[in-house]
Amino acid sequence: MARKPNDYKSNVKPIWCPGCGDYAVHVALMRAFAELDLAQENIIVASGIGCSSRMPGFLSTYGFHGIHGRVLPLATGIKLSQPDKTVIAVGGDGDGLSIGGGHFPHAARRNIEIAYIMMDNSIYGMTKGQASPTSPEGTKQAASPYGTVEAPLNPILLALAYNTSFVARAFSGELKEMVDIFKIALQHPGFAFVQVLSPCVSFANTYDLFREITAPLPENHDVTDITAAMQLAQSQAPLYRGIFHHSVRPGYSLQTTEIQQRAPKVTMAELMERYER
Amino acid sequence: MARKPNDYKSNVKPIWCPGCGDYAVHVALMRAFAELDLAQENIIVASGIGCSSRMPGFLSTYGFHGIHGRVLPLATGIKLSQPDKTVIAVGGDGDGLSIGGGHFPHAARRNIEIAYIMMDNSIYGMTKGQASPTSPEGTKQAASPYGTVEAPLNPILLALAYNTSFVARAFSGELKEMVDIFKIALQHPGFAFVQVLSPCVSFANTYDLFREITAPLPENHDVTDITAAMQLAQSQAPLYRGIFHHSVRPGYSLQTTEIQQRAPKVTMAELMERYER
Amino acid sequence: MGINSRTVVVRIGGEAGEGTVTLGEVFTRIAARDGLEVYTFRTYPAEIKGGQVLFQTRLGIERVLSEGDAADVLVAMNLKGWEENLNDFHSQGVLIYDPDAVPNPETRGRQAYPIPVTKISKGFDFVRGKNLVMVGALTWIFRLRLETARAVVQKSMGRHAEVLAKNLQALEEGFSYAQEHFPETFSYTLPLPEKPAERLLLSGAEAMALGALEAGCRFFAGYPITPATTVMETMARYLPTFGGTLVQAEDEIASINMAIGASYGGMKAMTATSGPGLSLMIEGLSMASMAEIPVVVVNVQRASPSTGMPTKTSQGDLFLSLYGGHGDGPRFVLAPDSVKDCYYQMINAFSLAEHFQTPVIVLSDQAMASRVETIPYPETICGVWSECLERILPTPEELAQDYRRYRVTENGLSPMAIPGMPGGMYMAESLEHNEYGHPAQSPENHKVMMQKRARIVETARKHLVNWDSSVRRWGVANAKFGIMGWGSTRGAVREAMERLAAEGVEIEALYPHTMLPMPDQAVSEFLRGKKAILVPELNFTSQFARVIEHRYYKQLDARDIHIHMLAKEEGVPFKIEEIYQAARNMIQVEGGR
Amino acid sequence: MGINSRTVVVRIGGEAGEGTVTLGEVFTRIAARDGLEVYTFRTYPAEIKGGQVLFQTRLGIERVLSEGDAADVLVAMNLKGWEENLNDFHSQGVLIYDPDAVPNPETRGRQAYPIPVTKISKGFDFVRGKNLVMVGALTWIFRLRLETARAVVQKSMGRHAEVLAKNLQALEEGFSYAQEHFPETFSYTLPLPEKPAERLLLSGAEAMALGALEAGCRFFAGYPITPATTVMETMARYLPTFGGTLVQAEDEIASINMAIGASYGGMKAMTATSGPGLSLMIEGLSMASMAEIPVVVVNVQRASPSTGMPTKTSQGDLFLSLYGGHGDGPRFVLAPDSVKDCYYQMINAFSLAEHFQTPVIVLSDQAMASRVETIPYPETICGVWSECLERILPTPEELAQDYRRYRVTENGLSPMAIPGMPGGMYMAESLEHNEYGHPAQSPENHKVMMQKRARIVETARKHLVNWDSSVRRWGVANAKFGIMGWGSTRGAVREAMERLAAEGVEIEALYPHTMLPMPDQAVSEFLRGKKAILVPELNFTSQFARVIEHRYYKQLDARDIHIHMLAKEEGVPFKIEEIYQAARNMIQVEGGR
Ligand SMILES: Cc1ncc(C[n+]2csc(CCOP(=O)(O)OP(=O)(O)O)c2C)c(N)n1
Ligand SMILES: Cc1ncc(C[n+]2csc(CCOP(=O)(O)OP(=O)(O)O)c2C)c(N)n1
Ligand code: SF4
Ligand code: SF4
Ligand SMILES: [Mg+2]
Ligand SMILES: [Mg+2]
Repeated sequence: MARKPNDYKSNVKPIWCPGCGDYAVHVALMRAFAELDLAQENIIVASGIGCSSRMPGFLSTYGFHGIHGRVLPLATGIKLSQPDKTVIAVGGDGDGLSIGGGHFPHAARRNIEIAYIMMDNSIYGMTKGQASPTSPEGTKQAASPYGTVEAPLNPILLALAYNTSFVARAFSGELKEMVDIFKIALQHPGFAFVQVLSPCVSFANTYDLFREITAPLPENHDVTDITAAMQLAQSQAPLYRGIFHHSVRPGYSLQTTEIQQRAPKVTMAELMERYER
Repeated sequence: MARKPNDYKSNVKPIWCPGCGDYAVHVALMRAFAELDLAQENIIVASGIGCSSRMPGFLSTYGFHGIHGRVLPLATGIKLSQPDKTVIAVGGDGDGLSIGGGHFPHAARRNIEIAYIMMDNSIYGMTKGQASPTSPEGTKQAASPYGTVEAPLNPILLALAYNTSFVARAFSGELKEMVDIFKIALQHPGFAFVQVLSPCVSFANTYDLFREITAPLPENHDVTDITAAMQLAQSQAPLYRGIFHHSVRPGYSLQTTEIQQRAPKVTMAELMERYER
Repeated sequence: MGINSRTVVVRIGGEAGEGTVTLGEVFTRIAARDGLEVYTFRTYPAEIKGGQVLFQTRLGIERVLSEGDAADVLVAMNLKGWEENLNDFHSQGVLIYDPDAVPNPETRGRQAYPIPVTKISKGFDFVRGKNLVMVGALTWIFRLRLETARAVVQKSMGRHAEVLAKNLQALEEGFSYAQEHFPETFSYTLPLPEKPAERLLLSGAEAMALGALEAGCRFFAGYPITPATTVMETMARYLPTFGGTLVQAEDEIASINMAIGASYGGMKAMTATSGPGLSLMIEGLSMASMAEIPVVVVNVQRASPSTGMPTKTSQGDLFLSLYGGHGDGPRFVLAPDSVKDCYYQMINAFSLAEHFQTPVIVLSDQAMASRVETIPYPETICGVWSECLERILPTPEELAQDYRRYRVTENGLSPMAIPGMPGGMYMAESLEHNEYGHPAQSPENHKVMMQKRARIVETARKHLVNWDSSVRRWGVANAKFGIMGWGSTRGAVREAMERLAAEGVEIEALYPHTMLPMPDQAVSEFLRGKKAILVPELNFTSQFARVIEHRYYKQLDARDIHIHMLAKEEGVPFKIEEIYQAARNMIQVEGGR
Repeated sequence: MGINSRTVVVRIGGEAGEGTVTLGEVFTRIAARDGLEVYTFRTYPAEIKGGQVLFQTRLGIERVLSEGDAADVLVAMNLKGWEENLNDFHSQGVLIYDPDAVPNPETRGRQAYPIPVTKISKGFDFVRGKNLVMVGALTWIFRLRLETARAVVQKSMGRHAEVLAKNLQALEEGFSYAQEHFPETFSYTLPLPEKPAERLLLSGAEAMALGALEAGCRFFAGYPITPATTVMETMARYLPTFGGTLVQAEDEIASINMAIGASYGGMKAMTATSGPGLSLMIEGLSMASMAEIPVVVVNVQRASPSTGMPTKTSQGDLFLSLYGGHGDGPRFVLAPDSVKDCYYQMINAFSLAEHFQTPVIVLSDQAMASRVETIPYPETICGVWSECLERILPTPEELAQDYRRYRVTENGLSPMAIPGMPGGMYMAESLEHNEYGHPAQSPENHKVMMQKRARIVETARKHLVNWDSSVRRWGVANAKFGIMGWGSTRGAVREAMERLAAEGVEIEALYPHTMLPMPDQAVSEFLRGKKAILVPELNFTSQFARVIEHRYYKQLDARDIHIHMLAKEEGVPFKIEEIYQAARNMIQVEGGR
């Protein structure tokens, strides 16, 4: 029963601008699903709010279009209730690093078994172009007419510092590579973070820039070497694509299941007895 | 007009448990103030909620005991309204890394000129002992009777990944060193982060442990070398004390002041004219 | 016999760091084991550890309804414990004290039992054990069984063999000393039953956790906050034993979103918090309303606004619970009125949440959550106190063709698919959406969907008419004077009413358990024929009284029923006396008697 | 002359990606420059860019009060723009259209002006310029000045010289084409004034920003959210020119905490958000109440619950604004009722916040924030519409000895020291505290401090009685029938009332601007002698009507005044017709006429 990418497409037409980087992510996701031959009913895609967060609506899987910045706790709850399903969290750089930035370290340290795909366009697309945490210093937009003065955050470096067990960067201009990364991320038995450079053609078109400055990680990069990964993550030119870090430690839902097994079994009646006077 | 440490003490008796690491931070702060000869009215100490966050009440400076986890935005607002004052943010590991963890990267990337002193006791003291984001894996407390399964966060590594311009670790068992670090942090023209290992004697007494495993950073450590700092930050034994990173780039209030100078001066009447039909 | 033959208020004052709370807890447990009913109350000092503390336990031979007012028996472990409680000490009370800490107390004619606990404990080199010495003495004085006391100490302090031995010794030294020096019968002794009835000894917080487990809750995400942490800690211990999962989340926003996620995934899910945390959950609650996801939020109220007084009680979050949300979304609010009711209302909460696919807030408060009560063993649950409703799942036929998650139905309820169900794939949506869950923004669609969601509450309102537990009514049927309240104040109200009844005053009370939707029929019936209603509550602006005024003003005005607000926001529960006086006052003002 | 000689509703329908909004905006600006009054309205398609859009501009010779109902003039740039608006197109209206996009429209007797904008723009190889061709044509048809049109295009599209030249050419081609083909006078032409009165052309969001600047606001922290972002963007441009600071915060929680911090530091500070963001600010607002810190929060309401419909309007956050907070803390809520009023109420907001050291929520909505209106040039501000109150600072004497930040005073206000003031060092405290700001948890202290904070609102209530701007009342004085509303619905109500007046119906309206505290005196006076009151509002549960019922039920019932709720939650503003019909209906039901 081989599934085809289009089997995962919903009948809702994407609202994205023509040329938006998020289309590539949509296609890559569907291809990864098909290549892994996942049943639609066993996939759950959760999101926050933003252009990128509209993703679940364009897929025929289970989905949850939640509130701004809360995709990781939402997806964590979903995974813990359905540990055998493939749970994917998607969202934007604003969603995940600004309002939702507080959840990222905790999803990572729990090592909850979800793939987190951040479509990073270095801008707030949905609200019509304001600087995001990854916008370069000096970004001029209506809300920052004199240019931003904040240093941008580096999502890969953050993920590494958070002890994320799978850390990768993809680019909407490199579809095949993205599919391959997604396939590994979806199968990773822990928290898998993928930053996708997904340009916003309307407010911050970086396609040409990224075509120029991105490059695959050095072939000899050891994905278990955290320090090497941190060093490569700091490089801006070339801006590396590929898998920065990949290691395995027990995931959160696995460990909570183990706790359930370890915990003494009691009935409600026995439990009540403990509280008898 | 030499000021003495006790000049900065309020007449409110600390509510801390006898032996709490926070007493040392209190003393170190007052000594740093005195040695820098700062006028009380020119110091503002803001905090969140927690045992450690009670600090402002025990000082005779200006203070703001805010809400849980929001000390950094609160202190940012304070600094921007009073750029020439010494603004200090204090709080706990729960306050700053759990509920408030989303604000840390942004204060750092703004490089707002405040000193942020995190009294890290690897526990929630105020709420009577629950695991915090820095608690070691396997921590058993009433809320985690089967032991925690989350990997602890490393505040120094986080601060470095966030591009914090001053990053240091002190220990309540090393008072003199802490005073010296505070003095530099208070004078740093940017965001200065100090993690203080400040044991909670009631719920997680780590005094002996830290006396054993902490050590000063290697003398030859280059505080401008981020990668070296990241490597040293990952060491758990020895757990290094001292200044991991120190660099200078323009602070946020400085830059907003520059924007004010750059912005064309207009009167309200002139501004109205722009909107005339 | 004492003044009130059925209950005795025992208050213990001392330094928290010196085991005063343990003293109270162990003594309470011994009394309960020996068959007495108990109801505790304690204060929390400002210091993190140590500081002056007051522990009160009220013992009774029938179920105890409130912590009581003045102390009958005052146990002073230090000078403050004596001085601070003098004003609230029954004139015919009994003082039991450590003469080394409280030299020559002026008891104004009250009986006094000096027990030199410091000296005794020093005597065998175990000063820390002076609290246990006092427990021993109290065991004798109250004529409780030494055997019981030994068993309780063994159970609750039996971690280290050596310390346990010392503690047992302390207990027995105290018992012997008292037995020797005070052989005469004690005026406040309560008769012990032959065979104690089956009872649980529970705090309100524990009762909520047990109720949730009984209801089938299998997911809890929470963030520590006084005074709600005990709910989480109890769930933490037991959830895994039932195959459930507890997450200590990074904050309250994460907590509610995790719970909503788990619920979407098919688990019965909850969180528990207090005021500041509830404020942070408002956005998440609004999403649950919009996406129609069941979720239960326990809110243990504490004195506010802002950080306020975390260890002090209040009922100040009613408005926030009823009205706190951007836009108009469906929601339920429940208010248990006793430790026992905490258990049952949690079961109700899950029934409502699951069946109506709607968030439910359950309002407890600091006093009710932290006090310990003996309560009857819960028996049959479904059909008696609670009704166990379940989530409506789509049928195979519905899944097979054109499944619409948000189908517009007459009663507002649409079957909810669970991930894993083939054919059920849908998107839960926080944007306004059409029947399929696809975003839609036409005026017509918004109108239809707002109406659909509102119908959920109306359907529930109709359903609840048959729920006994949605309201509690007692007292003299159709009396002219009434008391309407909610939540933990009920015990004090009941006792005040007993006093009034004893004096021949006819009065009747109504306590709704579902505050949203209001049991309108029950309230209207109650109001019929009333002349005046006293509304006691622990907040500043009389929130509940205002809700009543607002909701029933036509009836109130048509029949000229007067509302008497009794608002108290001081961080402490009502005294029986306060309710009694206010009721008396109302009756007088209204020309009743 | 058209049907309504004083105003013309011009509606433009087309693809957003094809410059339809620019078309509307530029045309509006030209009309305004030539001295007409304008009032716009637009819809937002679901697509991020592109999608079908409707832009409406109503032109008038006097101040325009609402966006109007049916289109008088329909400009159809594509087929949808024709088809979708047919139902809402005046039977004697005029169609102006692109014959290449809308072939042979069935106008049912309406006049039609085909302008082949596609063809014309293709003609000089600038298809993108077809919207400007239409602007040119409209300029001629409405007999606006070509010179003005040129100036406007120059100003608003003058970034690149080359594109500007093309656009100017498009404008002129359109103008010439229309001049040549449609020389006859146009039935909807409005006479242009000789010398236009001084007017500002502002959106409601811009008016709020300018009002804040005028009030002396020097700090803004905010997080982007539709439809409040424009407030932030306007502040971003101008704050620095006044030495102020704007921070784009990481979220709404940070925004409110930064604003509170800056205010503590002595700056007038604000934030702006919409429903979901307000929900996230509730905890911070509660802190501002407790610590007595001035702060202004603009909430631009949008259709809810949850993410809802971000670009659609609503008045659904009244309950959240009034009651959303754990515990009882002081707060003010203001509701401007027009773009002009947005400006003045922001000045009032800062007066209240600063002087009373209390958070203030100002409620606007999507429709009012994004529409553009011509408004009279603001003149003297203090003493006319607004009163400029300032923060009470401690005197040198107060600072010199025993300064108590939270001194318990009769009016509840305590002088607030600013960091840097020697002697003023105090701790702002979110815990309950004593006069010095030190944490305190005795019942007595809590009671005293709750009362102190509540007195702040009462002091303000007394003060506001003299504020003209705290309420707006108009219509036939003491008429039997009334309309009570709030916020942006006022324009439609005014127009409906004009229609009723023209038909001889006596009716009077009241719009409070301060929703908390309610101007009780003004409301009571208004209610006196009324028989029935219509309460129109854009939410589902009639939130304002319920507030009125609740607050004035005694008066309502005593005088048998009936409340007629008119709730609409569809994401769009009221039509004049809807208000008119509802009023008519009320009058009929009530036996008025
Ligand atoms: C609580 C809350 N605050 C703000 C918003 C408004 N908002 C919607 S999307 C968005 C940012 C979108 O940026 P990003 O996450 O980078 O997604 P993108 O649109 O760029 O894909 C914001 C601020 C909201 N919906 N909810
Ligand atoms: C919104 C909110 N959630 C929860 C709390 C309860 N709370 C108070 S202090 C605290 C944690 C304290 O831990 P930490 O910040 O590490 O400080 P410590 O007491 O250890 O110094 C918590 C969870 C609160 N006050 N407000
Ligand atoms: S605005 Fe940007 S991010 Fe959003 S859909 Fe358009 S191109 Fe994509
Ligand atoms: S509980 Fe721990 S952190 Fe808090 S005061 Fe006591 S020792 Fe210090
Ligand atoms: Mg983005
Ligand atoms: Mg801590």
